[in-house]
Amino acid sequence: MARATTTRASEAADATGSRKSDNTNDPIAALLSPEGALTTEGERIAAVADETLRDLYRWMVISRRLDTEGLNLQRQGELGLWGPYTGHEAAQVGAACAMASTDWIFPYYRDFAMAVCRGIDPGAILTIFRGLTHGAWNPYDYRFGPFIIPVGTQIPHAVGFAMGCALDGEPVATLVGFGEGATSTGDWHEAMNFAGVFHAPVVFLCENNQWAISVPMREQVGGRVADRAAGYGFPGVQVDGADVLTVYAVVKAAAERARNGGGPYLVEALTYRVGPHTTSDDPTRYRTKDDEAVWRAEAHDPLARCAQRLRERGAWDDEFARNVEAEAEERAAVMRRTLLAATPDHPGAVFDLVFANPPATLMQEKAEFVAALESVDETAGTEGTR
Amino acid sequence: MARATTTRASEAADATGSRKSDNTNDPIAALLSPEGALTTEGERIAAVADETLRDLYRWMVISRRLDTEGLNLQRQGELGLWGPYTGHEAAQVGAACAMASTDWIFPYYRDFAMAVCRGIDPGAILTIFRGLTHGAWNPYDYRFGPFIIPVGTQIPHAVGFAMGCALDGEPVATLVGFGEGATSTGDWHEAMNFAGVFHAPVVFLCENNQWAISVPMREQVGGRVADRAAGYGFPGVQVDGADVLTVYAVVKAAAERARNGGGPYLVEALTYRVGPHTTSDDPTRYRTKDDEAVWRAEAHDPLARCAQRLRERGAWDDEFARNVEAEAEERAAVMRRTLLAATPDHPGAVFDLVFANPPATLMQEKAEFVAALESVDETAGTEGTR
Amino acid sequence: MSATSTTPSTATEPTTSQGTMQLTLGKALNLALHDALRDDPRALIFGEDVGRLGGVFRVTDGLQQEFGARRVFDTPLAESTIAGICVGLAIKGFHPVAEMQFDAFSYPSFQQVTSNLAKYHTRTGGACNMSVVIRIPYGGAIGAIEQHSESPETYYIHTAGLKVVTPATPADAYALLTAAIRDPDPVIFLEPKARYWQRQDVSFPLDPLPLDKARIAREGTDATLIAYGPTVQTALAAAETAAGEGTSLEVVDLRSLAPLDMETLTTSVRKTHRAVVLHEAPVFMGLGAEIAARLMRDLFDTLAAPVERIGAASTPYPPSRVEKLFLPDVDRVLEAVDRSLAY
Amino acid sequence: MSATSTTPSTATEPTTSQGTMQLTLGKALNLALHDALRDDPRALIFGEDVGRLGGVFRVTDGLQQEFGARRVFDTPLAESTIAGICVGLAIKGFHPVAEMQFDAFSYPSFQQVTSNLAKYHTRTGGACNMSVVIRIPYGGAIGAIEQHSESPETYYIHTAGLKVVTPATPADAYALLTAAIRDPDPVIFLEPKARYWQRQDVSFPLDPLPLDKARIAREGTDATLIAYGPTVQTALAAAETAAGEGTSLEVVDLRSLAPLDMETLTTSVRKTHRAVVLHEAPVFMGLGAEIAARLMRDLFDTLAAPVERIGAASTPYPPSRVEKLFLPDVDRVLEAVDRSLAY
Ligand SMILES: Cc1ncc(C[n+]2csc(CCOP(=O)(O)OP(=O)(O)O)c2C)c(N)n1
Ligand SMILES: Cc1ncc(C[n+]2csc(CCOP(=O)(O)OP(=O)(O)O)c2C)c(N)n1
Ligand SMILES: [Mg+2]
Ligand SMILES: [Mg+2]
Repeated sequence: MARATTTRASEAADATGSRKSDNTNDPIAALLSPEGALTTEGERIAAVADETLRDLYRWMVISRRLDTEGLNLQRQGELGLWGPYTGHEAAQVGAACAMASTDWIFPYYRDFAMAVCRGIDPGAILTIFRGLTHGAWNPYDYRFGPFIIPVGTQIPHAVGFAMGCALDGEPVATLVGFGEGATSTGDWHEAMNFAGVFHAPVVFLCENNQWAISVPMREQVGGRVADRAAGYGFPGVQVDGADVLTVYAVVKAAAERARNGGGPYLVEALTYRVGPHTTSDDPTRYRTKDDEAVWRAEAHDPLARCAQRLRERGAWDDEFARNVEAEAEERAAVMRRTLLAATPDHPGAVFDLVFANPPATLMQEKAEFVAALESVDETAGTEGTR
Repeated sequence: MARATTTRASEAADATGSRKSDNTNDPIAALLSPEGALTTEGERIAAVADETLRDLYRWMVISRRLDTEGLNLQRQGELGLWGPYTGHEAAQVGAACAMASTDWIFPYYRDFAMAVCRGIDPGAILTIFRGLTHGAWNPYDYRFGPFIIPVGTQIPHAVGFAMGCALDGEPVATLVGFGEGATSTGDWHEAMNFAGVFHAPVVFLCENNQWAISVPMREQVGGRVADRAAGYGFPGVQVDGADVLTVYAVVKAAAERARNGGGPYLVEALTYRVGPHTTSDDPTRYRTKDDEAVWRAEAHDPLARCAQRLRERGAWDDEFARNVEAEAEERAAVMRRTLLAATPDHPGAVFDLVFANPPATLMQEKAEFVAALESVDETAGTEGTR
Repeated sequence: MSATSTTPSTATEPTTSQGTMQLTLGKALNLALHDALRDDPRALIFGEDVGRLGGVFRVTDGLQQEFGARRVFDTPLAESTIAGICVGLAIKGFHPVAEMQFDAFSYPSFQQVTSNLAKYHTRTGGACNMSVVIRIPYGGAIGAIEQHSESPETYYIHTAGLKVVTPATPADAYALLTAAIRDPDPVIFLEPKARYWQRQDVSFPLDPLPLDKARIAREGTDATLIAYGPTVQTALAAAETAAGEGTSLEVVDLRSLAPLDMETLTTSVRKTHRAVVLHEAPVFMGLGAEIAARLMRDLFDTLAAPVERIGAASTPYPPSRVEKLFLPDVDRVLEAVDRSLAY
Repeated sequence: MSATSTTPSTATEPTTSQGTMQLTLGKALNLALHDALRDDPRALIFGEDVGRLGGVFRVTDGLQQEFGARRVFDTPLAESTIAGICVGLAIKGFHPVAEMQFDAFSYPSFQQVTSNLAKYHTRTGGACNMSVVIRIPYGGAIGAIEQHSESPETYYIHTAGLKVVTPATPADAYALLTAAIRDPDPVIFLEPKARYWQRQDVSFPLDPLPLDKARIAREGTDATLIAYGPTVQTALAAAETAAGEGTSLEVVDLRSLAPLDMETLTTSVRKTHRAVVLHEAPVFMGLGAEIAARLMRDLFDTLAAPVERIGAASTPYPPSRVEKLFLPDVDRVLEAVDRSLAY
């Protein structure tokens, strides 16, 4: 967006005589049915090619397979922790693929499929969950920020980055992912308000999977997430987060809008966390198999939903499906191999990463640390540790 | 309210088949014109007696006079700081008087008039601004919390207190005051959401005076404050904050609603900070006299507006006005006398106030502190400090 | 993302404290909470996932079932307001016991804790007691991802108006938490999460402990190891090894981090002339600094060697595969003792 | 509520740095910001009231007028996100200089600073530089109401990943702030607000200072006073008084609080054998603790007396009418020196 950030959203609104923003005139909302799915007319306007939809399907199948592999690896003791994202494929793949390659994405910890769509090596990402590193990729290489653990805190980063893009006059949109639990944090609100005030080119993507560990959505969110955007002076929609086409079309339009100086946009993708919060979690303590069954059904399964759409378009064939499965299988195997082949950095690297311009005292501390390690190693060579 | 807090607002909403809350069916909003003033019909329904309105006027005149006296005292060097609230009289007096005496109020630092309406000795309050103490009244004596300086942080206190009232099954409403700047803080949002989720009996009063020190409302608030309530599942209204009758009627109805288990309510009172942020501030650096003139005009002056309403009702007479002026004058004089007569606590009291159950080490520290002071005093008596 | 690896199995364990029971530290905390809810109608427990789930470490396991969702409830994901409602509920006369899910997730509540919770008693002229307990699982060595292994004690103990304690054993866990809940002042209760599964026989009834007293965990004569929370066990193991080598180490378990029980410390070091402080927090501005400074002040002529400090480096907490290299362990303790003895 | 009593008058002062100028510390900071905006197109300044108003202490006075509202702008009242956008803007290659209006109002940003700003370089394998300066006016003695007089340095210096500096003179204010803005890492820049009006002749051009070095503010032989920020002037005044009484005190101005320049400190104390640390923060877990512990370690046999520490009591900051009694002053310093010399 080539606008100055100092064009405040609210000034713009003032100029048109109205401060209150709502969705009435939002062309993106107009693409959707009351249930938040693309209407036939919406689908026509969005004009997503069959090839694109097949590619979205392909990424979702790959993502699902990698998720299963992550779970396997954790069960086999190769990972300390795994946070399954099955159920989120449409939201993550749809959103990540909708962003232009020049756009940026700031993910939250569960956005593994987004990272994969962005081309980050899944085996490398897993080194984080193996405890080898805190940061497995260079954000500039993929225009993809690091996974952020403290819930909600990546949202101000995304808004700041987007403000920077606007300042630089670059037509770049920034997407930020977060769960519905994150909407309860102060940072979420502050960042939404900054985005409204500074008219920042950000797309907020709430992956509302209805659970924050054991806390259900109704005990987490007073009101409805999508409704909150209006209070910040920009539009928000709730979409069917199991329909990759809808997510893709809406996020693509929102990103375009942001790039063109239209300001922020909130997309709440209603999905479901089909698995446990992480492998440390035990959902039987707080929800029933019946609860889960509803959301495991085909009607809510992103892959089944997309296959259905492809069939309806006549863009489905069995060979395509087989190829996609085979590719997913191959990628899972590569991911496993990459992970298991990853060697840890020298522990002394911990010191090197703290600063770009480390003070001498820290390098001194490193030297002492390394010397102590080496003396232990020597001792260990002869008589074992004391 | 005798309801359990565990009746979550959203569960209740689920039961009625709708999660989205808006003002369409809000009987309080129905009392107001589009500009946020009580309509004639609204005035009839609110049924505020002439005597009550006269009393509101009386408190506003007193408040205005005390504000002037605070400013004088600061200029004369008797106070370190003064934060004028002229322009806020209708919001503060209207809201404070609308709350039942059994209700609680959690103020922000500018809510001096509320404190006065609650019966707190104004001269005692001033000892805070003279630097004699951090806390000048017992909150239990007045059901009135301390002034809170870190912006927005009193809002979670109010929500917690209200949750406690609900847990205890007491029909008590809690009012919390804050500026529009406070709505930008994370705490404001988190507390609004808690109130929505726990259906807490709180009335949120935003005294939107259009400035946060030098930052104007349009650079502070993306969207509109009152519109945000809907996103938390409860109603909000913007009211004409210069009209004490409107504020009184709306807050009274909102408090009643809360006491009856209706849950939280947001009132945004549009007012103006006629003076500087504090006596340290210099508004000429960021707004013009013309800006101010609009809001200094009778149309926005709470006292003039109330006098006008009284005249319209035939409830105004000159003797009443004279008596009120005289009372205000007398109270200002008493406030000054009380302040100037206030003696500081022994500095050692600082140690006594930290804990209800102080550890021995702290009392030991106090003893050393007091001993050191005394030895200095003795030295001072003979030869002055070194 | 929560990184609770194995969770202490509590299903088959008793739900009430009586007689002598073998308890994990996590279970002892659970019983203390249970007994507080039973004995004190004003006690409340809340936080993220403390209800149905019973907490990611199961410390609140079964409490919502037994005492109901009015007294034990989940909150939205908002630590600042979790601390904020503690203030409001305390004013209303409740005794809130709030949980921060992990150490680093207490940071969003920093303003509420520092500027309000710690100062509200002063700000109300002593009228409002802040009878609040904030429970924080802390420390590393659990193989977790970022932000789940921090030792935030410095931030809290430097803040006047807070009492800060941490138990090292199941019995202390019960007795200190009971005392913290009964105390009229705000207590930051740091739980050594890597020790949740540590077991001990505990006999009930068990009196609450004072909130400002250390204990001698092992007697010795040659040097004093000063530890707290997760490092007490490390210190005891080091003392055991040293004993085999003919060195007699005394171990002090601080229990209270703010205030410090200097009497116990100086009595010990007056006897041993040497001290080693160990904690997981960074050495730089860790509690070892304060202890060293005070021992120097109080025992300048008695100390035979500088107080040794063992703690983390001046780096963010490292990835879990190498965390052991950054944590205090028996070898590092014994090397420090050697340095001290050789001084 | 802001408590800026008198504000440094800058209207008639020059707006650009050249030749020799008599400057207040506040004006020197203003010039450093001015020159950074002029010389570095990526520098940005933002915070509450830094634009039209020029900051409640006028440190950003005139900058928005000169450099425009794109580079110098006001934000909503939300410190957590002020720090949060610093991270995002730094990733985008900007050099944000953010202001927290007062010490205690930096606490809402604690999570962003501790868990993100300080760890982002590590978390991105060194790819993302956090070239961010967070300016925080700190310290007391300005007659303010609650929350406007805190000394939060312990919280920041204990957090690995941050550099923390504080100037004591106008020249240092300019040179340290310039260095902080040019540094690729996050710097917490603590401004001694009670000294904003202190004047000094400053000659330009002035080179940036290293961010990790202390300076000898006055040479002496009998004891070393270790001070920083607001207490340097107190230390110098004490040294002056002591000189009149025949005692020669050396004064070290730390400039950098993290890391500590131990070389300068040990060189000084090796000469004087005695040290007194003074700061406004509470003694308990104040920087004096770390300094004392390190001096003991490095100079155990050289120290002739325990390191003396002067700082605040273990209470919230007192009401302003009595604040002087709680702050380090010449008398307390000299008493500490006497104790040290008499030891
Ligand atoms: C500030 C903070 N508090 C608590 C946690 C612990 N925690 C990790 S994930 C999580 C739930 C998040 O739920 P949501 O935002 O809905 O995302 P989801 O995990 O469901 O995808 C919690 C409480 C955390 N990481 N950060
Ligand atoms: C957390 C925090 N940040 C900054 C400040 C400094 N400050 C005091 S009042 C104020 C403006 C508040 O504006 P608003 O909430 O609109 O209330 P008003 O003063 O206009 O009544 C600011 C920035 C503060 N007290 N607390
Ligand atoms: Mg979720
Ligand atoms: Mg305001």
